[in-house]
Amino acid sequence: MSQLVLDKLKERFGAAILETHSNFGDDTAVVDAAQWKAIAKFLREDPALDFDLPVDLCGVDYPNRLPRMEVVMHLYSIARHHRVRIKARVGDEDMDGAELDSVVSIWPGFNWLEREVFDMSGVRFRGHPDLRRILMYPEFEGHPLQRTYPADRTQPLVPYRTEDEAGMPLNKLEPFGHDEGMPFGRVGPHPHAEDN
Amino acid sequence: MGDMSNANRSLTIDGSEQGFATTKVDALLGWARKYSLFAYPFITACCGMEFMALNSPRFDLARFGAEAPRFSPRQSDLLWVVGTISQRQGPVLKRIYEQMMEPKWVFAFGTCASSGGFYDNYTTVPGIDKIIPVDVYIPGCPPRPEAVLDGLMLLQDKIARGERRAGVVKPRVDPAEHVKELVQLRRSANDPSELAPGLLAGVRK
Amino acid sequence: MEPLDIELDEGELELPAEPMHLNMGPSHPAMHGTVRMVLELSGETIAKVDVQVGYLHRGFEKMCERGTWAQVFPYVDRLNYVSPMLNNVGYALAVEKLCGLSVPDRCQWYRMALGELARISDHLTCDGAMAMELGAFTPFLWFIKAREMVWDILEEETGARLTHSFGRIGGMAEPPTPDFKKLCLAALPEILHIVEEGERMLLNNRIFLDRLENVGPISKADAVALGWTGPCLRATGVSYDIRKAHPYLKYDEVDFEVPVGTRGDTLDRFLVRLGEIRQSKRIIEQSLERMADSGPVNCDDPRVVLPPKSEVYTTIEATIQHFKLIMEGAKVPAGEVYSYTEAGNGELGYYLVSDGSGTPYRVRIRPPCFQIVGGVSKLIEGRMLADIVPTFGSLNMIGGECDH
Amino acid sequence: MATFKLDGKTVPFEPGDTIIRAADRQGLTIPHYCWHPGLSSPANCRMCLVEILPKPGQRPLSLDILELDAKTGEYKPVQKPKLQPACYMAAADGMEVLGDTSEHVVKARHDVQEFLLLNHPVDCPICDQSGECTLQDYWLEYQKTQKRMHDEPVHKPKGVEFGATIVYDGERCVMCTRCVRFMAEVAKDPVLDMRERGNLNEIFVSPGRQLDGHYTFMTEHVCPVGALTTKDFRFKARVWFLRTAPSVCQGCATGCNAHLDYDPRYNKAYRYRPRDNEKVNKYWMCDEGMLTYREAHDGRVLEASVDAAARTTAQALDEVKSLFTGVPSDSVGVVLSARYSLEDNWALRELALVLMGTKNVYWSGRPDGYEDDILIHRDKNSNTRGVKDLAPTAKPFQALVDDVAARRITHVIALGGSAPGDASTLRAAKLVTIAAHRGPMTDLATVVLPATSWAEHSGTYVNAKGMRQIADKALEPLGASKPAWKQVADVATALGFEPSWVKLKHIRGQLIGTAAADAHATPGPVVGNASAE
Repeated sequence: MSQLVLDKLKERFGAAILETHSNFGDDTAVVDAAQWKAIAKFLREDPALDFDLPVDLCGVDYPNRLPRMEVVMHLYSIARHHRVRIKARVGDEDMDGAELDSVVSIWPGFNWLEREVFDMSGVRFRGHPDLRRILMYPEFEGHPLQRTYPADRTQPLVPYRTEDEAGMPLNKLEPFGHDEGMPFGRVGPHPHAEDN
Repeated sequence: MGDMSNANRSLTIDGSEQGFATTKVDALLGWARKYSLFAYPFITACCGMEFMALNSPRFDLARFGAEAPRFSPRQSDLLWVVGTISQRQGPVLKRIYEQMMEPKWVFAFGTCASSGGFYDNYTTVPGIDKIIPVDVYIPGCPPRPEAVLDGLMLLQDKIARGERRAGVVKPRVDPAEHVKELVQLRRSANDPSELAPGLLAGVRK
Repeated sequence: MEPLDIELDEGELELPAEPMHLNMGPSHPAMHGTVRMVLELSGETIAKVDVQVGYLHRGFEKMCERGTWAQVFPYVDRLNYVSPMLNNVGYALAVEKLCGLSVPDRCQWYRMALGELARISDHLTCDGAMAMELGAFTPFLWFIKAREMVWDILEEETGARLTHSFGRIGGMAEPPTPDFKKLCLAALPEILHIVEEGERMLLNNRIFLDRLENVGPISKADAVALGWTGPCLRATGVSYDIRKAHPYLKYDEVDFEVPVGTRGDTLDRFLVRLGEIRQSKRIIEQSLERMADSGPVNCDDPRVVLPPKSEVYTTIEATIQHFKLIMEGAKVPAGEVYSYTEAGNGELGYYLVSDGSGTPYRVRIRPPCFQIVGGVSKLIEGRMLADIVPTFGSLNMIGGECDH
Repeated sequence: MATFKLDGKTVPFEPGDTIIRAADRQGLTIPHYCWHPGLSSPANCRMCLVEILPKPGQRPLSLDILELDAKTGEYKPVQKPKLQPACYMAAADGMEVLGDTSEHVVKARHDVQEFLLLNHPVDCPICDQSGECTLQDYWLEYQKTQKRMHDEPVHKPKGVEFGATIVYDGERCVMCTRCVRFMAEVAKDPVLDMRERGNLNEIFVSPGRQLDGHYTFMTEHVCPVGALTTKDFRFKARVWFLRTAPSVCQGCATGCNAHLDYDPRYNKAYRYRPRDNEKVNKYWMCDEGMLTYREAHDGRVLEASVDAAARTTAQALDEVKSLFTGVPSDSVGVVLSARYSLEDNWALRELALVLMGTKNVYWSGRPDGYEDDILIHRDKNSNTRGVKDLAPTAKPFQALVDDVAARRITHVIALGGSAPGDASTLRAAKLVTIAAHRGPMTDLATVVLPATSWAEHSGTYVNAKGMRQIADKALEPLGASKPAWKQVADVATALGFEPSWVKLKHIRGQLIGTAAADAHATPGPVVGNASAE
């Protein structure tokens, strides 16, 4: 709705604002990951912007882009009725260097959301009070929302019963086979990348 | 076994005709047990909404003597597993089941509890029977309360007969029973030999 | 008889006690089966609490990446399973925003009516369950009875009691049934009657009030900073309701108020929900009035809307259309969008990323109660153990939504 | 270079180019049924009509037509520009062409599409083409409207057998005549033609003839709809469940590029499709080649065996060890195979020359066979050139037979089951064969180790023109089979050597720089995991 936000950001941070667009009326700014916290602080404290409601934080994974992981923050100002979407891109193909400054000190509401992004997408937040897994259990390895994590790789905490123990068949027919349920509209990268 | 043809039967006490004392006692026990099921509702997800409805006046679980919830596993003998069980929830479920006293029965309430449903992914246990034994599976996402009551009656029947093999709640009317009519409707053919083999296979003798 | 009222100074009762660790949940009647609280108590006072969620994480966002756009509907149903219709509508609006579609008026009114019905059932469940957790079982049964009435209507419309999967991209699965209006108009007064009964019963009950008043209060500023939305935020006095602030569908054409609280304590949250039930009734009545009895419900765009089944079986054009939509899925133009609606618990946001194919590249849901539960520790630290139950109950934490 | 404008985009073209070809080269597709880059343009589907703006000062080329006025219900004369088929119209410098941006073109495409579907049967659910059918795609792109003619469609012959391989369905046919032109222009055997006219148009085979020869599958391949289907693929699989790996045909030394379509759920290959490659096979493949996908499953060696008795691979390797202990290296013969990838042969050569230090390297393969001047090569081995580059000193198979007969060679390690000539003499030697397919060499072998076929691991093949081409991995290894280079490594370890290669990339690293490694001549994907389409 308001080009104002983007303009103010550009005039204040200049080169740190890598790109902007307002498709579908969502003002979006892709910012330099190093400036993440500074920009957040500015958005919160500038009286004309006054983004007081921490709406959402999530990671979007683009395995064949560099940097790979896109962290998306949505903010809203209850007083000013405007929204903004801030994005920062971090991490190489192995998610090395996927780090951002935590903004919990600015919006306590991001506490759990940062934990979730860490848990699901594997982005680490510097200075977060306690950066633990939140949705998955501590024993879980990997980050499920990275596109390279297979959707059906389970890591059970309790050993499954065997069919002999149960004395009955336990294996269900999978609702989805390997590729079933995936519409062929997208012919994915075909499952076997060059082995070894 | 465990399909509705059994559950439909009027609840006679097995063994009472044969006149053996032991069977009589067992039958008596079963008869006593099946009307005083103390439930432990292990409610996690959507199905919990239907579980509420189940306790509400309209469907009134109390008619079956199974309404009293006990939130201590040690006091309960019927474990309702209502909703999706995530891998994280798994150990909790197992622990609770182990804490329950014999005799104990387990309901898999809804598709997620029975098979994992359409959550075929990294975090969902594909059916609680991967972790604990199940007595009655109730399909449905969530199952209608009527189906659950069917399941409850099926369980009561199983208890009365001392039957421990797992049972599944099936539709009262098995479509397979009607294949013949359907096909005849479609082809006006009276002799089953004309039916496709697949359909014939479905027809129960 | 006179209520027993002894003036006691907390200090006198407070006995020196070793800190004691208590684990509440995940399988605890008041924890909705999906939350675990690791409490550190000194006496009965909560010194520290670690709230752990994720016991109902079902991989919603991952599953969305393997079906078509339309195949997401059944999953959103099961996010906030107390008011699935609101999720359906929210998701449909999000995808339509991305496609640049707008649905016919009739559909918009229909969506509003169904959505508000869902909201009523949501609030009935929350308040009823909360009362039950405090030991008041009767109002719970009454509220559930009222909810059954709502569900009867929804079942009549959608065929399902709870998980409807009724929304579609560019419309609804079916047009309203002929006597939809009649059903609603007949049921709503009944429901309100029950609500009032329950209300009278609870709000004149000294014990109930004592358990709610000034329990788990939170200030405006804190609530906002924690990212709270919906009834819980409004209970603090911030009148932020997306239906008013950023009207979608036809909410700008109906008149209704946004009930707000003053102290932001548990009682206020309880009352705000009851207030919203009344407002929903008004909205439904107006929508029914404005909703045409005939006319198209789905927008007329062959790229997203399925053809009538009869055509599919008889004409090649419809067969092709059906085939394309089912097997490949409706192609959604590449781009990203954040769409937000007012769900039972507050701002329900969908952040969609499309790569132009028939499959979502990323579906991110912004579940309102995730952040609300994130604030629980702030509410209950330093309070009595028994306060957890009403406080937590009044937040209407829904596992499927909170844990994705 | 001369250019014209298509919808405002500048398109360069070479003299003689048609509009559609020039645009196609630029990646701008103009919808079409009958045009095919490898065939002539009959301009009979009318789908590629475009509007060409008159040069400044010139009078527009337009037609007088009657248009129904919806309001008055009367026809009124209007003018509309005369549209031109882009597949026939030669591009001219500075030409202004309108496609999607011209309302007339849009309407024309819509109407053409509607006409094509007028009598089309409701076959998608049972049609093998659905999912890759141009009619389906174009309906959604250019028509988007429901049927207006609710009348009995014209019925035409269905399920007509054109020959041993192809079945024709007249009702699905859009009369693009691609098949007719293919047989006439590429296969040089004009056996197909069109008869009747208008609605009753149908494709038929010349009386007294059948659709036969070596290129019948291509008629199905060029068919944009489901009119022609091959008996081989008919009703076997649904294309949306298939995944595709870029592969190289193993039928002969031409090394045609192909897509190998397989179903990951059943780990089964279903068909080949030609992969366009201007330098090798253009757009075509031969019937024999199209059917070689079957070799991924037929006649396979799936478990290790000792003296024709099944063993585990470990047992078989022990047997190898005991066979070769104390055998002087110069009495050991090593047989490379022209049917296996460079990597496999490199590994075996490494074992022979470097580890064992024997000079007795031979090469085998399949005997020569039929050839023509279109695609089919006399040499029926996919990698002869590669093996010769890899081991120029390798002696022909006959030499091995002689050496064994003369007792100069007592022990043989062979790659591949096939032999170019009579191999019975090898019975005299202790033969260890690493093979994916059964053949004389496996029948005679003391120890057989299962190898994966080309479809189960990524491998490099050098065709007769000396181009390195990579066939990518599609299937998971069947049975107990392993890539041959792995088996060779295991054999080497069993014999007490330390193989220098553990991963495929080690071998690939070695291959660069050998005579066979002119990576630039490599068309198609150089990287193994390049996904198709």
